[in-house]
Amino acid sequence: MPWDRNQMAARAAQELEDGMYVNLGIGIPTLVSNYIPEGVEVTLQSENGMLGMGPFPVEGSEDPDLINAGKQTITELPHTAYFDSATSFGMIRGGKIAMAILGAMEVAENGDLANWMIPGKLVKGMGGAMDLVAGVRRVVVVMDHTNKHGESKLLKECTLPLTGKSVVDRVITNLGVLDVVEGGLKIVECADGVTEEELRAATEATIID
Amino acid sequence: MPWDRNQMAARAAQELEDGMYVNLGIGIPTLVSNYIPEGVEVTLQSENGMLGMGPFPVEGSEDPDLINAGKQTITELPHTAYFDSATSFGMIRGGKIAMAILGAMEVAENGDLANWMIPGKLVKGMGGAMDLVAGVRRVVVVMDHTNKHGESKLLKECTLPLTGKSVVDRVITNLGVLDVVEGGLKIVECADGVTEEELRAATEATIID
Amino acid sequence: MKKVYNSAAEALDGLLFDGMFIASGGFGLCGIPELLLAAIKEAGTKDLTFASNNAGVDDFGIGILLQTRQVKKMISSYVGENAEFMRQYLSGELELEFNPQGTLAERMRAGGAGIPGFYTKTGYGTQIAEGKEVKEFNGENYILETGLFADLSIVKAWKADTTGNLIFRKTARNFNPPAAMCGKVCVVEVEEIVQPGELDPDHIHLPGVYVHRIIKGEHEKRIEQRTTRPAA
Amino acid sequence: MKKVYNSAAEALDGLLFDGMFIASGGFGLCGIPELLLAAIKEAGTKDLTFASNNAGVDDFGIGILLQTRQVKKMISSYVGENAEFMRQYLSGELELEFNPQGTLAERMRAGGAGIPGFYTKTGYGTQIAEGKEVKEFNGENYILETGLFADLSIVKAWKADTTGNLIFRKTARNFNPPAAMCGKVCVVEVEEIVQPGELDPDHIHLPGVYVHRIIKGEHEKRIEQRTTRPAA
Repeated sequence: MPWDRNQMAARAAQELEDGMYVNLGIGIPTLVSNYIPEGVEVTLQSENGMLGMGPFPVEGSEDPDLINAGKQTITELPHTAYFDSATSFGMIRGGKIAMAILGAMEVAENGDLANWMIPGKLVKGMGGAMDLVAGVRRVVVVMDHTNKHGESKLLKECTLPLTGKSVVDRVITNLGVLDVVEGGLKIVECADGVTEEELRAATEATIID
Repeated sequence: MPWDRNQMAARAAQELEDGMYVNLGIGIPTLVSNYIPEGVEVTLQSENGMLGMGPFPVEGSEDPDLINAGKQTITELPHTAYFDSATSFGMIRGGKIAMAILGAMEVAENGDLANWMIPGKLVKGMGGAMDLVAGVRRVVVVMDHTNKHGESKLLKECTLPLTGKSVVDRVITNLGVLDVVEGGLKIVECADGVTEEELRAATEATIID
Repeated sequence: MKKVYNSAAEALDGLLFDGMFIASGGFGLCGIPELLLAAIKEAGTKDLTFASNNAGVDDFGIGILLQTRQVKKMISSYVGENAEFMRQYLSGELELEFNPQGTLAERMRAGGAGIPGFYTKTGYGTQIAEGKEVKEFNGENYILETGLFADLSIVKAWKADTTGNLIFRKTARNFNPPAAMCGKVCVVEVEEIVQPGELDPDHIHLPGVYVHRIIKGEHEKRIEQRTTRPAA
Repeated sequence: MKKVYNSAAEALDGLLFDGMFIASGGFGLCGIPELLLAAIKEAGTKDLTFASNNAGVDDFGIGILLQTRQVKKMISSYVGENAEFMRQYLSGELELEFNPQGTLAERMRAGGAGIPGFYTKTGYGTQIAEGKEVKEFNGENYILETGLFADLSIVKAWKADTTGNLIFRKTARNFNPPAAMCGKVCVVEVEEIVQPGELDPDHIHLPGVYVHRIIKGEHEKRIEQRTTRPAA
């Protein structure tokens, strides 16, 4: 049985290592913070200018001066630090953030990533996504393996405008985990009850043995 | 009678306007702060990371964490702000500092400035001088009109390696005040008791009428 | 040298002109110069180009200047929360230049720091790189981005002293310091003005040299997405 | 993730190698990582390249590594206070690359911010520009300078919390933040280590993400030029 959103987030949380500075995208990646393994301390970066992002505030204690990159009210932690946007993206671009866990529309077998626009549809902008995929040391994508028409989102080449070129290191889908390697994707594991054949059948991208 | 060091500094202080942010070089320019006209408030920048530089401390209150760009112990003022060196030179390069008053070895009639090295002699480095002359909005040089051999330091072309190209706006010497204008230097005023002929005679650079 | 003004309108007096380029601080609705934006609406200045990470919402932030058609062009990274924006953009009434968020912040900081161009890998190989110079450093490709030089910076800070030293609060800092740096003139709205000496010189986020005019005002500080958790 | 170490030697363990490139904070003798420099002397690491605004004095700061001939090259803006430096330089034992002070600071900041190159007018038309690319922006000429990427950053701060958030004191901040940013690994010496929560998140000058190892130690903090005025 394929993983659900929470199982995908829990699997993504296994990517975290103690001491890591991590940026979590919106959607499923945000759920990752619910599954951080015991004994692992990570510091969450919010690219609008904060390290050490805490949980949502309890009602009545929301602070308009304290939001995350998704514009949601949040809280600070004892080790929180604030800084401006130029500094924030300096640390992203400079490779100081160990990992970004992001959603995607398409991933290509060479690590190309598309997650910011669909031509002809409303274009809202890339926000910080292009900076994150270009700058952080490791990019993990969490997304459904196929779109709502059952077509693979792991492609030989992206069809949508790119967010970054050859930037993805690992993809976690509802069917399993794949790494971007020389020549294509390599299966790391299948979701519980998903066979390698099923995963291969759902994948357009070249799978390397 | 030519101006002495203190008279040159006093004349340079007349360049200051209320509200200006100013960087003073070492030597005679440092003395300028003793002659700031009444009613004029200026904020002194020290390029090692401070705006609002105060006077030397009284003995016993020196702070090793509080020095100026000449490495001298100084004090802070109520409106002082500290920042790092990248920010400091960001504001210099970005034209946020209204004026620099600097010493020089040579000034050419096109505004070229040489004040950081003499080939064959010990070279100590340019420090922040190249950034200052390139970045601040107005560069005023304070120096003796001639060298110890009686030769003009206001030249058609600098003979020494440049600190900056076409950067000087005004020169205040012991003989008078000259502006760098299209085609050469223009006499603004002569020191008390110095005739225009004496000033011209001591100047190699083209003087424009 | 008096930097403190009595109102947003007074602080902007003589600085506004049609077709000008304004850099604005803020992220979403957090830390935006809401009073100065309202005063620009009142002034009716037209054909504005804004460098601002977002475009506000329909009735708050830069959105209020879209309603009055005062904006000609936006340089932004994300404009998703604004229906009027989308309508004007899709109908061709409004120009839009998308910049990656970090590139936008760095372009502002660069303009303020006298850096007319810098290389970044952000956007290499994407639409954003089209028409931009590519240069290789250490075997990797980077694109040339340019510094932004605005006619006016409008900024929201928490506290200022009367000489313009600024302190921001929490994530309301965001784009405000880089936006402040890149303008020829910088006008700041704050919640509190204090005397010199009341701010610790080591705590100042933006020194007064960047700040030309200051007003104190009452801020709505609207929350865009109020998210909470159950009390423990 | 433990960042606090017991001594400078322990904090540098495994990080030093001959021929490495070290970026150091400090201006003159103010805010220099004196304990880490002393530990590098003890370790005997050779052929070092240092990016540091100054070279210390004969018996303090980087000067102590010049005495032991551990330095191969300096990237500095001003080296005037060091006789041994001059002797080695003039005899050809030591390489020296002069950078304008602001260019050096910006090169460090750029390296830390993932910017491999930027344009500046500083030094255009001077010796410093020789061999460097020139580009015109808006009718003015600028030269291309590159970001610095060091193997190790050594930094002196005033206080750290155990997660590496740093606070500097007065003009001892200087090159320390940009130097900290441009190293693959950053080791910091401080006068006081506090627990998370003891530093106000709005007062932190350099967030812990830049800091890998921290030691607390006793600092001499030598004054280079003691200047005073008469008591009033």
